[in-house]
Amino acid sequence: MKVLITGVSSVPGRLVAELLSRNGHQVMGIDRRPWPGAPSQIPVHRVDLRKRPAEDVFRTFRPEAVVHMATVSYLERSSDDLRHNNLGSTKKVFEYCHNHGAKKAIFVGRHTVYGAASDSPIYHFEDAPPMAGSLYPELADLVAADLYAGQALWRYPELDSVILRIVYELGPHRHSTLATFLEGPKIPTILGFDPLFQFMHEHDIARAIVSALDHSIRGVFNVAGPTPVPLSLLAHETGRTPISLPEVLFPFITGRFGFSRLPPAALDHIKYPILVDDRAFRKATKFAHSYDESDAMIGFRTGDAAKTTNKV
Amino acid sequence: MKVLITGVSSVPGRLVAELLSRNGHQVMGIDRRPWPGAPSQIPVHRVDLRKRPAEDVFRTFRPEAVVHMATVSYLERSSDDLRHNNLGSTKKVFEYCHNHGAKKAIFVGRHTVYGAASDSPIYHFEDAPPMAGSLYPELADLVAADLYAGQALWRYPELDSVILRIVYELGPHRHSTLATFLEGPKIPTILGFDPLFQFMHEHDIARAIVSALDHSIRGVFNVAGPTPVPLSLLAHETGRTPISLPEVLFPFITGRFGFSRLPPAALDHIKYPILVDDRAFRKATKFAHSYDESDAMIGFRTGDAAKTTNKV
Amino acid sequence: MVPVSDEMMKRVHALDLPFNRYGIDPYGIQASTLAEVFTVLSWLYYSYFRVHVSGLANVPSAGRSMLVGNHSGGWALDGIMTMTALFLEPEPPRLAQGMAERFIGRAPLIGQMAKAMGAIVGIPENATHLLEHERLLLVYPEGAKGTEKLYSERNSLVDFGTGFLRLALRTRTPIIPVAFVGGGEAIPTIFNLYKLARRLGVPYIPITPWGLAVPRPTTLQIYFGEPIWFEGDGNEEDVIILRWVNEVKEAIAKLISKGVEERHRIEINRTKATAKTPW
Amino acid sequence: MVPVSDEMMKRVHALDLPFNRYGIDPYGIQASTLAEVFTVLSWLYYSYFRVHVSGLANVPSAGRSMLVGNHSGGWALDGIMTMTALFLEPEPPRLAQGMAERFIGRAPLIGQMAKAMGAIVGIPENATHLLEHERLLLVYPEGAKGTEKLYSERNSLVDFGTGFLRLALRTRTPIIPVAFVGGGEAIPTIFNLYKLARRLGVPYIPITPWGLAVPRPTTLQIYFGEPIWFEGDGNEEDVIILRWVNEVKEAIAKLISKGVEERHRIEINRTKATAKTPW
Repeated sequence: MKVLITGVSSVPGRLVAELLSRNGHQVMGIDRRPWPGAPSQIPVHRVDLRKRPAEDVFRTFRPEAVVHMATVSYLERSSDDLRHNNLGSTKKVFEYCHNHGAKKAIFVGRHTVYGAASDSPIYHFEDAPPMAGSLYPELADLVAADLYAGQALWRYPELDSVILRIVYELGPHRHSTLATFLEGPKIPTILGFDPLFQFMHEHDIARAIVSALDHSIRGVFNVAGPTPVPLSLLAHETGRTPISLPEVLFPFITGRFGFSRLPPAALDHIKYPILVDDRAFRKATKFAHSYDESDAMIGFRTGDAAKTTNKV
Repeated sequence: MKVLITGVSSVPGRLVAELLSRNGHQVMGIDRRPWPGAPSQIPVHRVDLRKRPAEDVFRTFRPEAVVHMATVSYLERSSDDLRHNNLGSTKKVFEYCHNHGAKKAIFVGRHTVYGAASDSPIYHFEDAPPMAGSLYPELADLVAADLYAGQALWRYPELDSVILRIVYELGPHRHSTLATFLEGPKIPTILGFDPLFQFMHEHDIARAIVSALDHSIRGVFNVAGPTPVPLSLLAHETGRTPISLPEVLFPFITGRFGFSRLPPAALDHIKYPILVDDRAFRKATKFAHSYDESDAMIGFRTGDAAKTTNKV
Repeated sequence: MVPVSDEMMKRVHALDLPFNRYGIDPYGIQASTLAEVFTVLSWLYYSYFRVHVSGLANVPSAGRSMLVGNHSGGWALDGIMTMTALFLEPEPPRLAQGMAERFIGRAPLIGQMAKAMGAIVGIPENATHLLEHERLLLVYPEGAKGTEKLYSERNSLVDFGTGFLRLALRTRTPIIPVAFVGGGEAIPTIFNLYKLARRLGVPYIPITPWGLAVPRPTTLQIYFGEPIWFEGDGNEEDVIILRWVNEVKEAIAKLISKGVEERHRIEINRTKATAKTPW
Repeated sequence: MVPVSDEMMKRVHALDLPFNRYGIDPYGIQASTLAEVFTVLSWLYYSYFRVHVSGLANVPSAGRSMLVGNHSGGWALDGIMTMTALFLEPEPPRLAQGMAERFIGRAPLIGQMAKAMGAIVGIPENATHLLEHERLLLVYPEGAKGTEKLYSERNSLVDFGTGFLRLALRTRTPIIPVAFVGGGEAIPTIFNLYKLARRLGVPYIPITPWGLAVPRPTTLQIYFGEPIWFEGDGNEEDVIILRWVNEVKEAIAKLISKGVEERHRIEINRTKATAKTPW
C-alpha cells in the first residue's frame, strides 16, 4: 500500500514510517523539519502542509492511506505562527485526501483533548466532550483540529477516517510532551495531589497506529497501553526526584532551580488525571501493548529500547 | 410534530417556539431562566440541561425534533460556571435525542466560530476550519460545541442533525451579541478599519430555524440574510455615533465615557469581517430572508418589528 | 507510615483487583495505602467501636453489585465502617468503592487518600465504569442531605435520588440494601454550621455536644439485606422508577427497624464484653 | 472628499455589481468610494500619464474572466491603471478586482480603501468566490518578485506561480493575458531597500533616481490579449500545468514585445499631443 506520513520527522513519525516500510509498504513523508539519515526508500518532502507544494505531493504520489502526525502541542512549541497550525493543516490534509483518492486517513491526536478537571470522569470514552479547549487556550487549536478531523467521517463518506486519541508517549527517544516535563532532575508536583499518568512506549504507539491502518475501521478511538501510574512513581522510576510544593509556589519555581518547566495553564495536568478507556480500539484492532509501564519508564531513563520484562 | 426547544426563554428561542406553535406543532421548552407570560400551550421546564430532570423531559415528552438553542456566547455572559456550558450541554442534548428516539436535532450555532482574522477568506464556507477557538479563548467552548454537535452526523446516523451557523441577530428585541455592542450611544470603531457586519432580523432567524426543521436536511449550514454593511453604516443607521479611535486607546475607553463595552479579545471582530456564504442553506431549504439590512437596523433603532420596506 | 501486619497485606492481595507490579490498580487504588489505612481502621473497627455485622452472605464474593445504604452520622463514618467490615470479615475480602462528593476531586491530601482507597467522584460515568469492571459500589442515595440529619432524625430516611436505580438497570447490577445504625449515637449532631462551612468549601459542619464531630465509642450495626434485581433498561418513566426506588428504601427502612430493635440487646452484650477486656 | 462628476457616478452605477440601497456590494465595495477614487485616477489616466490601451475588445463585457498581467513599476501602478482603463474605456465599464498581498488585510486606512475598491486578500478561497460570482479578477503571477524588478529588468518576466492556472481550470475561467509597458520608465527602480522595509512591515521599498517612487508622467501602454481557454479540472500533474503556464507567459511576453516595439511611435505622438495642451 502507498502510505503518506505527515510530520514524518518527529520521533513517532519516523517509527511509524520505518515500521510500515519494514512491513512492505511504499512510504513517503512530508515535514517542514529535516529527517537526517532517513532510509533511502522513504523520500521526505520538506514542504508546509498548508502550501501548494504539499498538495503536489498528494497529486503525484496518490497515497492510498495518509497518516497525519503533523500536530504539535503547546508543551513542545509556542510560537504564534504555529498556533493555528493544527486546525489549518488538518483541514488541508483531509481535503487533499478527498481530492486525490486516498481511501484511508488517520489523524494522530492526543488524549489531552479531554482536559484535566477535578470533576471529570476517571476514564473518558470517545464520546466524552473534549473540554481542553476552554480549559487551556493553548489546546483549543488541537481540540478543534481533532473535532474537525472527525467531521470527515460524514463529509467524506468514501474516506475511512480514523481519529486516534493517544496517551502520552514515553520511551528511549525522550522526545515528547511527557519527556519534556520529565527533563529536569527535579520534578515539581503539587502538595496533596498525585494524579495517575497514562502513557505508552513509543514503539507501541507506532504499532497502534499501524494496526489502525491494517484494520478496516473508521471513527474516533482512544489508544492506551499499560496501567496508569501516579506521578510520584513516574518520577521515581524515571530516575527523577519528585518534589511536592504548595500550589501557590508554582509560578516561581518552574523552569528554575533545576525544576522542569511547565506552562501555567498546564498546572491542572499535574493535579488531575486524564485517563482514557481504550476498549473500543483494542476490540476493533486486536491491538495489545507489548511494553508495560515499567518498560516505558526504564526505557526513558536508560535510553535503551530493549524490553526489561518478559511481558507480551 | 412534537418539538422540544432548549434555551426557549431567549429572544430567538421564544420566537421559534411561537412560530412553531402557530404552525400547529406541539412545542415544549427547557430553560434555566423563566419565560414570564409564556403562551399556555408552550410548557416551559426550568431545569439544567446537564442534570437528570432535563432527561426526564425528553423521556416523558419524547420529542420528534429538538432545537438546541441553549448556547451562550461570551459577549453575553462570562461567569466561570457558564464557561463549559455549551460543550457539556450539547453533549447531553444529542445523547438524549439518541436515547429517546428523536428523529431530528438542530444545533443553533454562530457564524463567529470561523474567527475574525486579517487573512481569512472573505466568505467562509461550511468546510472552513472554525478558527475562533484558538484566536479567542472565550469562544473555544462554542467552537468545540459546534464541532461536537457535528460529530452526531456520523455517531447517530438515525438522527438527522443540522448544525446552523447563523450570523449576528439584530431587531426590535435588542437582545443579542450585536445589540450588546450597539448598546451605548457612542460606538467605538478602530481608526482605519470599517469591517463588514453580517446580520439578520430576529424574525428571519426564527424563520430560518423553522425551515431547517421543515426540510429533510442534515449537515452543517451557514445561515445569513441580507448584504453585509460596514460597521460605520451600521452604527449610523441604528442611531449611534461611530467614533474612530486608534487601536492603542481601546483598553482605556470601552465601557466608559458612554462607549459600548467590548472584551479585549473581541477587538479583531471590529477590525476584520466574519462573513459566511449561505448558498447551501438557501438551496436546501428554499429559505429567503424577508427583512433586509435596513429593516433590521431600523427595527433595532425604533423597537418596531414592522418592515420598513416592501422587499420580500 | 503505619506498621502493617502480614495479615493485613495478605488481605489486600486477596482482593480481586488487577494490581500492577507497583501495587496500583487502573483506578489508582494503591495496595500500600489500603494496607496502612485498614490497619488503622481495623483498630477502630475491633477496639474503639463495637461493630455488629449481619447478613454478610448477601454480598457476593465476586462481580458487580451496588450497596445502597442510609446515612447515619455527621460524616462518612457509615461508609468507612461498611468498607472496613467488607474488607475484614468475608473470605475473600472485598473492596467497597464509595461514590464521593465532587469536592473530593479538588481537595488536596484527603482527596488523594480517598482516591488511593478506591473512592471515585460521584458522577454517573464513573459509577458505570466501575460496575462494568465488576466492582462493588457503595452509594448513598440520600446524598449530603442524609449526613446532615440531626440526632433526633438519626434513624429516619430523607428523599432518595433516583439516579442509582437507573444506573443499576442500565448496567444490570443487583442492589444490596445496607442499613447502618449507631452513627447518630457516635456523632450526635445537634446542629450544623452552614455559613462557615461554605467559606471552607464544604457543604456543612456538624456540631456535637462536645463540639467537633469526633465520634464516641459506641455500638455500630451494619445489616446487609438480600440482593434485589430489577428488570429494565433505565429509560422507564419516572413513576415506575420511583416505585422501585421506594422498594429499595423500604428494604433499608426494614433493616434499620431491625437494627433499632436489636440495639439494646447488642449493647448489653457489648457491656459484658468490655467488662472482660478493660482498656 | 473629492467632488464627483455625474458622469463618474453614472459609470459606477453602470457596473454589473449588486449594490444594496446604501451602495455597498457583498464584498464591501462602496459606490461612493469608487466614484471618488476614479475621479482622481481619471485625472492621472487622462492628464498626468498618457495611457495607450489596445485590445479592449478581448475583455468580455460580463461574466467571469481572469486578467493575468506582468508587473511593471515598483508598486501597484500597473494594477491601478489597468483597473482605471477598464472602468473608463469600455461600455459598460467593468471593475477589475485585484488580488492583494496579505498585508493589505492588516493595514489600516490603505487596506480599508483597497477593499472598498474591490481588492481582496490574495488567497485561493477569495479568488474562487469572486469568479463563481462572475467577477473580473486581476492577478499577477510574478508576485512580489515582479514588482521588485529594477529599471534594467523592466520588460522581462520573472517566474510565474502556477496557482492561478489551476484556479482557472477549477472554475472554468478564461485567461486574458495583459501586458503593461512603461511602469519601469514611470518608476525606474535603481535599488530596493529591504532592511528598512521589513521594519515598516512591507516587503521592500523601491528607490528611484529622485528618491521616493513617485512616478513621473510618462507613457503607459496596456495590451489585452485574446482569451485563452484551458480544459481540465485543476488536478493535472505539474508538468502539464507548467506547460500551460508558459503558454500564458509567452502570450504576455509577446504583448510586451509589441509594446516595446510600438513605444517610440506612441511617445512621438504624445509629444505632438502635449505640444498642443501645455500644462
